[in-house]
Amino acid sequence: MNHQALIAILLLAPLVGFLINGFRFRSQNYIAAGSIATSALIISFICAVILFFELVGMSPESRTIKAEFFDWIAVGNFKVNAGFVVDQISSIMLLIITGVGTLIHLFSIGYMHHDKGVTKYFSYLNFFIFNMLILVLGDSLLTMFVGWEGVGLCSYLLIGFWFSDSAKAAAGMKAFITNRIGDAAFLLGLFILFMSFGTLNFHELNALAPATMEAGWMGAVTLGTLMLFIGATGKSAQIPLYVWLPDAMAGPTPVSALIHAATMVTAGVYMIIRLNPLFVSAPNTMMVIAIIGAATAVMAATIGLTQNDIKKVLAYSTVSQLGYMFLAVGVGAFGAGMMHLMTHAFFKALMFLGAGSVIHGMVDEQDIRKMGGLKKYMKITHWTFVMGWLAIIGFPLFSGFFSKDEILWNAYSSPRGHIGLWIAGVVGAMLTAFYMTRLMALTFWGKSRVDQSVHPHESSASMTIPLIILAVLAAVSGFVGVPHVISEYLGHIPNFWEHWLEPVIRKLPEVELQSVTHSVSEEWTLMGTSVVLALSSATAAFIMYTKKLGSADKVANAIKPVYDLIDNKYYVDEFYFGAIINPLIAQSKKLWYYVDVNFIDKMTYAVTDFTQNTGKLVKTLQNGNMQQYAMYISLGLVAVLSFVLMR
Amino acid sequence: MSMDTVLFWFLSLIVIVPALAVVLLSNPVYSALSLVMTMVGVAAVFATLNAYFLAGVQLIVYTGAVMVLFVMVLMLFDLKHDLQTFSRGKVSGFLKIAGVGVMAGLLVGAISLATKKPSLIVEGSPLANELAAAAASGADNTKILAENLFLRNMLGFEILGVLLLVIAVGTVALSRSKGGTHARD
Amino acid sequence: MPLGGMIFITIFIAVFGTALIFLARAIGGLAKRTSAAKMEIYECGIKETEKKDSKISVNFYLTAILFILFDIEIIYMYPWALNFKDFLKDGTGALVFTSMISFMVLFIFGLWWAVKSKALEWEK
Amino acid sequence: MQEISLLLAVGLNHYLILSAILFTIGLSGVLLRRNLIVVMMSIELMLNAVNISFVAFSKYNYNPEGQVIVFFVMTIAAAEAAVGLAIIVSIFKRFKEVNIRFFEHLKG
Amino acid sequence: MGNSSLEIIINLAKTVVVFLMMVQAVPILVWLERRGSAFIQNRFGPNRVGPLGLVQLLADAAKFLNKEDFVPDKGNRLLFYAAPVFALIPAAVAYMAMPMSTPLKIGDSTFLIQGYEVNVGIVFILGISAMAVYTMLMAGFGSSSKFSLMGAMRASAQVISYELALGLAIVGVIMMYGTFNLTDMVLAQQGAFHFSGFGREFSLSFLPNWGIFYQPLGAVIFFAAAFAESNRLPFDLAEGEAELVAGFHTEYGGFKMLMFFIGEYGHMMIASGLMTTFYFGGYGIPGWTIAEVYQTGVSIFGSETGGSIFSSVMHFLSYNVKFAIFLWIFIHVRWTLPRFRYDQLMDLGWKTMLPWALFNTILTATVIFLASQYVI
Repeated sequence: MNHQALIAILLLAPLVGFLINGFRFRSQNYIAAGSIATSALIISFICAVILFFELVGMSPESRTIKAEFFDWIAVGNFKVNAGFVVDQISSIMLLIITGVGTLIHLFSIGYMHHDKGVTKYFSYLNFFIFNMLILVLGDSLLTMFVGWEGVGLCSYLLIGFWFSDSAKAAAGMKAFITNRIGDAAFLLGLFILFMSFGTLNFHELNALAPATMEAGWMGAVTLGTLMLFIGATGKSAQIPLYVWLPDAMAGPTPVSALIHAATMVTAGVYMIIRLNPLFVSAPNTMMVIAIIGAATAVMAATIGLTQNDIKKVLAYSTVSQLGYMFLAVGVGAFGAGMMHLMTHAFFKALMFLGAGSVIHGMVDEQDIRKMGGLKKYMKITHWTFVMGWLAIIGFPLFSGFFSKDEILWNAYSSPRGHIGLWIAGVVGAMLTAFYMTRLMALTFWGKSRVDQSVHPHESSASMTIPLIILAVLAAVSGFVGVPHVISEYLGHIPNFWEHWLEPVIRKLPEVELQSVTHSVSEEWTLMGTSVVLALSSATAAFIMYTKKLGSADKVANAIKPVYDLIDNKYYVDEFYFGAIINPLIAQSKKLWYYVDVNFIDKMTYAVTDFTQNTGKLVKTLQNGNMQQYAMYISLGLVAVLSFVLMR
Repeated sequence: MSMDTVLFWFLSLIVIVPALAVVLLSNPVYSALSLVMTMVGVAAVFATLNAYFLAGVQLIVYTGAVMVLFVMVLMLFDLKHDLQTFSRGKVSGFLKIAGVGVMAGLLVGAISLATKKPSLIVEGSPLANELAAAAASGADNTKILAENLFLRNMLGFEILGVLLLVIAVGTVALSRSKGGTHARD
Repeated sequence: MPLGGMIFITIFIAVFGTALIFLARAIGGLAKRTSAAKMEIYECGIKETEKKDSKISVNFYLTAILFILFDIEIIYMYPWALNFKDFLKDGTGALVFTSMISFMVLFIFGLWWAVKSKALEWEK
Repeated sequence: MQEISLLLAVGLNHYLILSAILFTIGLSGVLLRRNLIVVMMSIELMLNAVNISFVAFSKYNYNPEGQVIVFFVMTIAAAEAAVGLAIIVSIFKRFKEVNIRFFEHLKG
Repeated sequence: MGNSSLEIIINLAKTVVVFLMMVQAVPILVWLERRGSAFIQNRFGPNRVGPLGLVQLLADAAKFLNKEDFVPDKGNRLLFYAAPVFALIPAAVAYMAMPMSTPLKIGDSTFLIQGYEVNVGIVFILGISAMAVYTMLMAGFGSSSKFSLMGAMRASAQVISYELALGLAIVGVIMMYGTFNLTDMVLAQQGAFHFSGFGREFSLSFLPNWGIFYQPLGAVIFFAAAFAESNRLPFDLAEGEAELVAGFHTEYGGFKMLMFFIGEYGHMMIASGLMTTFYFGGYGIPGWTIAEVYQTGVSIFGSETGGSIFSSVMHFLSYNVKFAIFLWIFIHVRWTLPRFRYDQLMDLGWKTMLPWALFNTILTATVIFLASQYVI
């Protein structure tokens, strides 16, 4: 099987799945729809695995597989063709997307079986995967942008899946518009890069990236990368444009799992990693990214504390984990960022699906205050959820611990890192541990607050199997990239992750110049403090929410004003509406009234009236009175005569 | 005051006064008869212009045939006199009269202006003399007229023959039609 | 063309006629006895009841129209007849003769058609 | 002097002015009169005016062509009068109406 | 009209004389008619007043004068009065154009023995006689009675139809003599019958060179049409006593009636005058050309003027003899032929007279054409 065919099959399988389901979207046979969609994913997963092993077989330097299908744009010397590249980075992304995707398709068969639009749901899902694959495999920024847009569209379609409910439809719209704003910035970045480098191909761009660091803010690379980063914030829900993610929970839970945990939100991080040489040569952008990443992590974690909807909590935790990834990328630890992306994909997808099965069991009840003590009823969901919880709070030896710790260490140790960033990271970790434990306590442990009408039950096999697989992955995936410090005690497991990414990631130039090298003991102390702090906040949350339920409220009243601020999500939505959206609408209304109604319409009416009046005027000439005609003739004659005489 | 001048002024009187009567008299029969008078006057004017045959033809064709038809039709209709002889309408009326007035002024102006230009044939030229002699001879210039008519304008002559035939057929068909689809009598 | 004589004699007759009439009027007027019956138009036969609009008989004005058309055709013959012998001498006689004959053919056809189409039919 | 010679010597212009006056009278008749037959008569009047100017030109320019045209004009005028009156009669038979305003109904 | 003022006066006086001559002729004709008809119907006729009833005419005239002048109330007064006056004008004006004798040369001025000499004679006479229709229409419309209107219509329709035939007959004459001028025609009819054609000369000494021998058919048509023109008996349906009472002059009485008679007889005189001029050599004396007459006159009176006087008198006499013969034929026909019914009359006009006249014209044209082209 040559590579071209493999990539083609990989790409076309979800597309075919989408088309088949698309044409029979009215049928409610969820088994058929589900099986078509899932089999399409399985095919592309198999191809991804084959490709991965093909890459492994290659020598490290030339680990790239190219496939060009047709010339898309050929204007002058600017040529973009539908070219796809599989190399170290995109192969990992492929595995995550197709792997997690297949599991989520499997899960959603069970989850969506009672829904009328199930076939439509599966066709959207397949279409989403197809777009994500284009985004990831694209060999130029423009092809990536196609995927970028396609993904935005599918997220809109899937969030607003139950569009009959106006709130859900509004959420879909909100997601789409915020993404579009981000995309606009992305496009500007594209133009700037094209203007300065003349090409959009990743390989060429990375090669052209200037070796010297760009000092000022107005440089081409800095501006371009900054714009790209703003596009990334839109897609990956960072500080300015994150507002759409919490509302995106309006969509079905598997959708949130797939799109808002594993794949779409990571697109921004993937883009930065893909263009890391370019970002490296723009230190100021890196600094901005790091700061925003850290800020988002802390801010989202605080909001997570006060949320009562199980999916909202997970949504804010996603935002904060993405903050961590951007923090890693901001300080130059592209490998750590990539690793956290992978581990996060696993345990967050796991938790979302777990929440999905909880909601499924609780007959669409999402408020954690009405849950509790589900441990007894949903054994598998509970234990898989526990795995996810341990991973996310960074319990040692679990995947979350390795990737998060790596990020924190780099935040401190990297030449572009800073102690402040490390402190923010640790605070974020503490908060994450607290609200995750709160979630666990309120839903699974503690007294059952479920009202009589609902009697929760364990989900069917098709939903639990994916949970189990993901739980295993969440637990084990950390060992792929064990930091050197720990690996000595664990029998020298080689850090596969670094070797794998090493040829693609560009080292920070400052590393060579740097005089100070951090000692191993330093690393241990930092690691120790972060773990201890995280575990202590977890136990505190455990105690507050299982033993003494009332204590949470007491604390809330103690810091009333702060609590209200956080509870209302810092009034960001209200601010946006007040400051930007409403004035915009008001202005457009005014414009409509003055320009359209009064000016343009008036002009058109003027023209029509003119013709009508002249018509009426001329009509009187034709009244059949012969003598009048004779008169006109004679007047004409008189005119001609006088003209001739006067001349 | 040679004979011709007196004759011209008298004849122009005979032509113009009945012409005005044609337009002004309210009883159409009277205007028809005054038109006959005008035709006779015009025939006399032709005579003063040495076009004797034309004067005769004018008398026969116009006075003898066309006006008879007019008078006969008028008498057949037994129209005593019109209720409104002139078409009403203040503005259009004024416009018409103004138009006609200005027309008359312009025409007379044009003609008087024309005197400035030399006549087509220079007075003294041999051609003028020869033609003048022929004209002055008082010989009936019908010969020249006939020659011109039959030799040079043969086509016109034949077409007119056809025209007269066509009109004969047309008018007979027209008059014999029952006056449209639902004539009363 | 002795216009002078003509005009003089017409005026003379007009004056002479009107003088006679007024003379007769003056003399005859003495025995004027008017009565309604006498003043009425001389009628005989049945007293006319209501004034039925006179049936406009087509024939009269149709005859007049046909007369005009044929009269003009005759007028065209006059100059031809006048110079026919001279044309013959000039040698163009044949051409003129044929053209007039064709003209006459049209005349005859017109006449024939008028007669055949009963345009000149008078009620018995 | 100029005035007397104007009175005495009868030139081409006198005839042209005579025909112009006749033409104008005819035109005013066409424009002003309501009875269609009188309009037809005024048209005849205009045609006669034209004939006078033709003959005058033919005499003063010694060109017999003028008289031939007058010949033709007469024929056409007679033909036109015949057809016109035939139409008027057929309309009068049908509608008992000779007034020119009536013909506005024929506007269609 | 002559150059000196004396001549002008004489000429004008001459027109008046001719007019009066015409007017005087009417009573004579009336007398002749009444006597003639009586003679035909084997009765006496007016013989009481004066010798042979000649004064009868004066008595009639006086009677007409004191007849009541009557105008129908609904009638159109102006037209009613204008009609009789207008009846005279065309007859008189046309009659004057006919040459009655050779011109009289006294001293240096010559006088024409006729009203005035029109160089397009025939066309002029035709034109003027065409005006006669208006008197009938005016009279008919003036008296505004349906009978007189119908009478006028019929009379004018009849006159019109026969004018066509008249016109065509005249075409033949014009073709023969190649001129419109009546005097030229008379001069052309001098001497013995001679005709050149087909390359040879034909001549018959015993026949005068009159038009009748060249145009016999034309003459007959012309004469018949002339009857219709003047509404003489066979065609006098217009005032056919029986049917339409008195036609268009029903309402007329007294002197106005007399004028109509004058008009009617005027037309009769024109017709007979034209007949003599076209077909019977006008004032020419058969076998005695004008030049010879003039020579004999000179020889008798010795002077030029005497000769011209003699010739004009002699030709005047010959003209009047022919003229009287035709007038008698008019009267004679009136009392012998029955009247035509109207449709017969019109059919005759359109369906027989006109075609025959056309045939006659074509015949003359072809004969003349062949005569000049081929040599037999």
